[in-house]
Amino acid sequence: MSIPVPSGVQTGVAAEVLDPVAEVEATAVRGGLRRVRLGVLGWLSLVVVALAAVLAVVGPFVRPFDPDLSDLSFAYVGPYGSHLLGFDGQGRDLFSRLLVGARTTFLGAAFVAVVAVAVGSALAVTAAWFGGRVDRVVSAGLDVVFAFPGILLAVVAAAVFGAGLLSAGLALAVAYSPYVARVLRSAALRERAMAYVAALEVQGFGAWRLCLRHLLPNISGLVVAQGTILFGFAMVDLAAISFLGLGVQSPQADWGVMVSEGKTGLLQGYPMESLTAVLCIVVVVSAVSFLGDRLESAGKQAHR
Amino acid sequence: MSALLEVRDLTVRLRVGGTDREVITGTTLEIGEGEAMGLVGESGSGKSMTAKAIARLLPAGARVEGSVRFAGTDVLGLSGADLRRHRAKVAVVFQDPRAHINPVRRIEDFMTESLRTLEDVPRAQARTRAADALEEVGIDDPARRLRQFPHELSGGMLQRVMIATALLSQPLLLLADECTTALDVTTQAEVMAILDDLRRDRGLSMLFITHDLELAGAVCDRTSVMYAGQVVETSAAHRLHADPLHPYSAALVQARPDVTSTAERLVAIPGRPVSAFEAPAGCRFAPRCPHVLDGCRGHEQTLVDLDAGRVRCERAAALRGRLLDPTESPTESEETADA
Amino acid sequence: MPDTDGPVLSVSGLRKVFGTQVAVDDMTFELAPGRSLAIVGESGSGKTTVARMVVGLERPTAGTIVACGRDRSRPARNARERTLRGREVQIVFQDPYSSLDPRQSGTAAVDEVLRVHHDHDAATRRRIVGELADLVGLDQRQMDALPRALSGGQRQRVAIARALATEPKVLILDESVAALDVSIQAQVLNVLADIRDERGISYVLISHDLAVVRQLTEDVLVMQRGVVVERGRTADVLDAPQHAYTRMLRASVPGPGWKPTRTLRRPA
Amino acid sequence: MLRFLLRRGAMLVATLLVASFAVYGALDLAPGSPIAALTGGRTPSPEVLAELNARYHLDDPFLVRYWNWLTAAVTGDLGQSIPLRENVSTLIGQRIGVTASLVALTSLIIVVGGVGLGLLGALRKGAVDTGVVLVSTVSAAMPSFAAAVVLQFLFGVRLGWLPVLGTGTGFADSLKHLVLPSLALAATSVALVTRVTRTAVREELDKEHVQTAVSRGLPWSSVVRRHVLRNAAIPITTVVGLTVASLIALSAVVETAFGLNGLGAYLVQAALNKDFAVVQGISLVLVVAFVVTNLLVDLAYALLDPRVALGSRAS
Repeated sequence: MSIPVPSGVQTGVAAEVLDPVAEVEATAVRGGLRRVRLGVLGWLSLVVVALAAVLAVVGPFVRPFDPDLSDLSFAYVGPYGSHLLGFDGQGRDLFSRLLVGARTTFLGAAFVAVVAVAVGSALAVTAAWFGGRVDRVVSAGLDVVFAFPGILLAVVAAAVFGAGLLSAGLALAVAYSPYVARVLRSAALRERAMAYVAALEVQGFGAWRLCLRHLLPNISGLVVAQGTILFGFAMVDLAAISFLGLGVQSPQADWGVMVSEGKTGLLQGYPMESLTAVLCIVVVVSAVSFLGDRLESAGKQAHR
Repeated sequence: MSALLEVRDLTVRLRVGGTDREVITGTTLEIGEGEAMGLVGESGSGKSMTAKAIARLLPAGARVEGSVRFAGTDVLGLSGADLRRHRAKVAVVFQDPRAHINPVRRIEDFMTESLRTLEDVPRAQARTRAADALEEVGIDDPARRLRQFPHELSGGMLQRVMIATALLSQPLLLLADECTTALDVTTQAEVMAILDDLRRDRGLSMLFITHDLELAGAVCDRTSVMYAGQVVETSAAHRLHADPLHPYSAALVQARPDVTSTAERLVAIPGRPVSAFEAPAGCRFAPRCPHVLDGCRGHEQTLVDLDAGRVRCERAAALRGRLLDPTESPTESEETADA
Repeated sequence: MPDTDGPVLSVSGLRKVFGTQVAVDDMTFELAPGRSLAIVGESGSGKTTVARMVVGLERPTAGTIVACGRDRSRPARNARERTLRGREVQIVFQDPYSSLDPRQSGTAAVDEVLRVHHDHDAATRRRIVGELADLVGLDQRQMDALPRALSGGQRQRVAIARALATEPKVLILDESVAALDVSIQAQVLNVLADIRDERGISYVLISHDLAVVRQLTEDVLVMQRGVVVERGRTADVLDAPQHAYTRMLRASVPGPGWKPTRTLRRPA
Repeated sequence: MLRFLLRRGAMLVATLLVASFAVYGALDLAPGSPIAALTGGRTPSPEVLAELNARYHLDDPFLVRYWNWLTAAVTGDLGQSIPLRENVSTLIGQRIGVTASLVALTSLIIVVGGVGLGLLGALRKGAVDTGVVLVSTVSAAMPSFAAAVVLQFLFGVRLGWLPVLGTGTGFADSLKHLVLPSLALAATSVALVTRVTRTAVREELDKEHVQTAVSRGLPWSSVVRRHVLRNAAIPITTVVGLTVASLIALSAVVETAFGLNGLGAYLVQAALNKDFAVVQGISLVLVVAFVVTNLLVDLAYALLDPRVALGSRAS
């Protein structure tokens, strides 16, 4: 239900918008994604993420050694010849395992982010567009799902479907959806309340056309930002789940699994496997979250 | 009348996205004790920034040149406790009271805060004074209002709270920045009347900022008109409407429809109002001026005395008395493309 | 097609209730082709709710709205009916900054409306876009710019052009010039007068500004708390208001010789 | 206010009902019979099978079993762990203390560290602020398991200052065993709270009502205390509460990493062993804790912001 806005209030807001200085600032950020200023750190982050993405695809083909070939006589041996980082506790080539491990970490997180954002934005736009009862039902449903933290849902999923990347990924996607949906719902509600949407409704435009061609594109900056932020969260949570033994299963090479497997060595004074895997995760996650923050603040400003 | 406030050649630049944007250029005005001065202009004219500069409320990174003297002290040089004392003597009533009053504190807290903090007035006494002040601005049941939160009051009511609060600290100058723009017309008339009465009772000076020439004319002694960061005219308020000195003032008068008659066609000013940093060289109004000559564009115009007023137009003397003459008004020229 | 002599818009017994609050009560009026009607009132008077019901953004609690002989009191049942209604009544809102899709140029916005409503080929659409741009006084460059590159007045002209693209018989102006600077407001008011002369369109002007009402309309309704308290020719009502509320409204307008007074109290 | 409480209370109960149903139902539908776990994979004789089915009520219809489980859960009986042949409530009772102290200690670190650093960064611009941003950026990128590994290596293996595994005995020793786990669990959250605090205070500093307070000549310290901090407390409290709520589930990771005998680590073990009664029981406890914490956050929000009582929740 919409309440008529007193015209006097609108005059005040409009007069403020008309302020030329405010206008200059507003035009500098309107348009969202195209005008995000990255800066040195931003570009660095972009390079890191791009590198990780390339590795996720070609990692298994460029690795110097077989990541699964174990020779116990090399267990915990440090950098040696062309084995740049040496060997893990089972005598497997560490560098090769890191290269191959990028795949599950990166693609798994991408899967979670894409599914969560797709589901979340569909729910958000639906709730915002129809409002009223639809909005209340969607919001109540989201509240229930919200009661399940991602990790808990993943543990339950592992118990039900068995441990594995797919069940962990699905569990996280479900657990993240309410977060995306909440953020995007309020953005979509603001957009829904814009006069241009009402004007196009009066033109006789249908809901599909309005949502897909006008409303959604105008919140796309935030959608991408949310996707990026969730991608970072998903990398962390998936690695954590694998670390717990409920995600990717040993002996498959995966950064989370490697942190966990390397712990025995770490406590005995051979930290190479755990720490290199931790370093990979931390670097890529920082890069992703840095980009996400930049996109989000640009998107939010564009949305004032 | 000795001048309480003197603003000389005030220039303000703000940093926006890494570049300096000039928003006020060489503004000059003075307000005598007990005098009400109107400051009229369209958006971007720099009228609000002038008020902010006087109260020293400019955003961080603003660069200010020129001088502002208030009651004999140089305002731009103040800092620390002296600056706070200056601010306490200059009360500001802002346009949007809802944004300008802390939403999570009660009306009483808002009203008595400066009394209790700056003057150590005991709580009970401060409350009584606040209640009296509310009654003066025509608010019924002040005791209940004092216990309420801002969101429980209407916009007109909040603006009256704002005015009552401004007067509580016994300032010497009132800066009213579009303080009735967001209100309904009947509420505006009432709030204006309250402001006008109380100001006269106390012999308070006022700088009244508005886009409404007629409203300024009704409550002010003199009015200054700003365009693109400059004062282009200062005249007696009642005269500005009937006998403007500057072509821009005249254009403002004519562009506004009249409630008592229907014009065949409004005399629109082509183009749009610009800010100081977008303004052309030479006379800033030249691109929109119906009386422009080639000479106007050549050099900056200066503010000169003319017929008991002041005007920034070298043709003002030549155009005396003809600006509002319908036979003199040039036909509406094609709107020039905006920059 | 409905007959052309009858009213283009007729509203009777219109009522809207939000929760327990009656926003509009028993509103009745007719609008003849080419005439302009003002609905004036202050915030909370219900004037904007009337506009929103007429264009179909709000569903009336009771009463009927008939435009061009077709009833529009209930939501459109299908896409065809929706677009047909779009060719009868259009609206221009107050805020020029939110009334355009920030990702769409004026040309694209008008073109999209034309594509939804008609089967014109690209050349015809281009011609119509050009005609509408001329009508509202925008050049090609301005029409092709994104809204953020335009000033408030130019945006409002784009919004008017977009509304006219369906060739409506009635245009609702919901405080459409209220947020504009004085000099820009005059330009847009002149453009609106020109459009009416050229197209014979009817206006419903929702406004709190009596001077603008006087300039643009022949008839006026005065609303207070959801009820019409006075109606008549605009000149008559403004020169000799009968109802106490209208008198108070009129007395609140600043002008030469005007002094604000505290004695103004809302009639109970 | 009372209506607000009632509405929130009703929502809480509804959420818990649906959540408990989901937890119970999902695990009930899981493939694999608990009998297999009991008999170690051998096919039991029909008599034994019938006797086990009867003892664990495995033959009742699903809704009946759910109802029985739920009503028992309300009275504190969460059923039997089939593989361990022990009462789930007892098992939970033995471990909940470790998790609770871990979460409590971590919350303390988050509040003191996060809010403190955030205020410092917001109010002291320049070098101090840059330092705060730097610290929070580094710690934000440290997922708890990564932080666990790094801390274990640094303070346990290299420096030998603190124990890296186990729960410890006695108060002082237990506390000592909790230091590294709390730090590991707090790493990301401290960064989050720092950033939100800093942003909230900065945003509040830019508000128009703060400008009003300044324009009245009030001393800066009083403007900051009475207007900036008071108003920024609303978003800060919210984010601290939500962060603490999220720790409850995240504790599983840290407990596993440090070999702590807590609920989370036990939940993970139960999930791997398909000990469904335990998974159901602990999940329920964690969901209740999470939902109740969220409710408390909402209550705090309503208390801090007078506009909420009217139902208009300002965002």
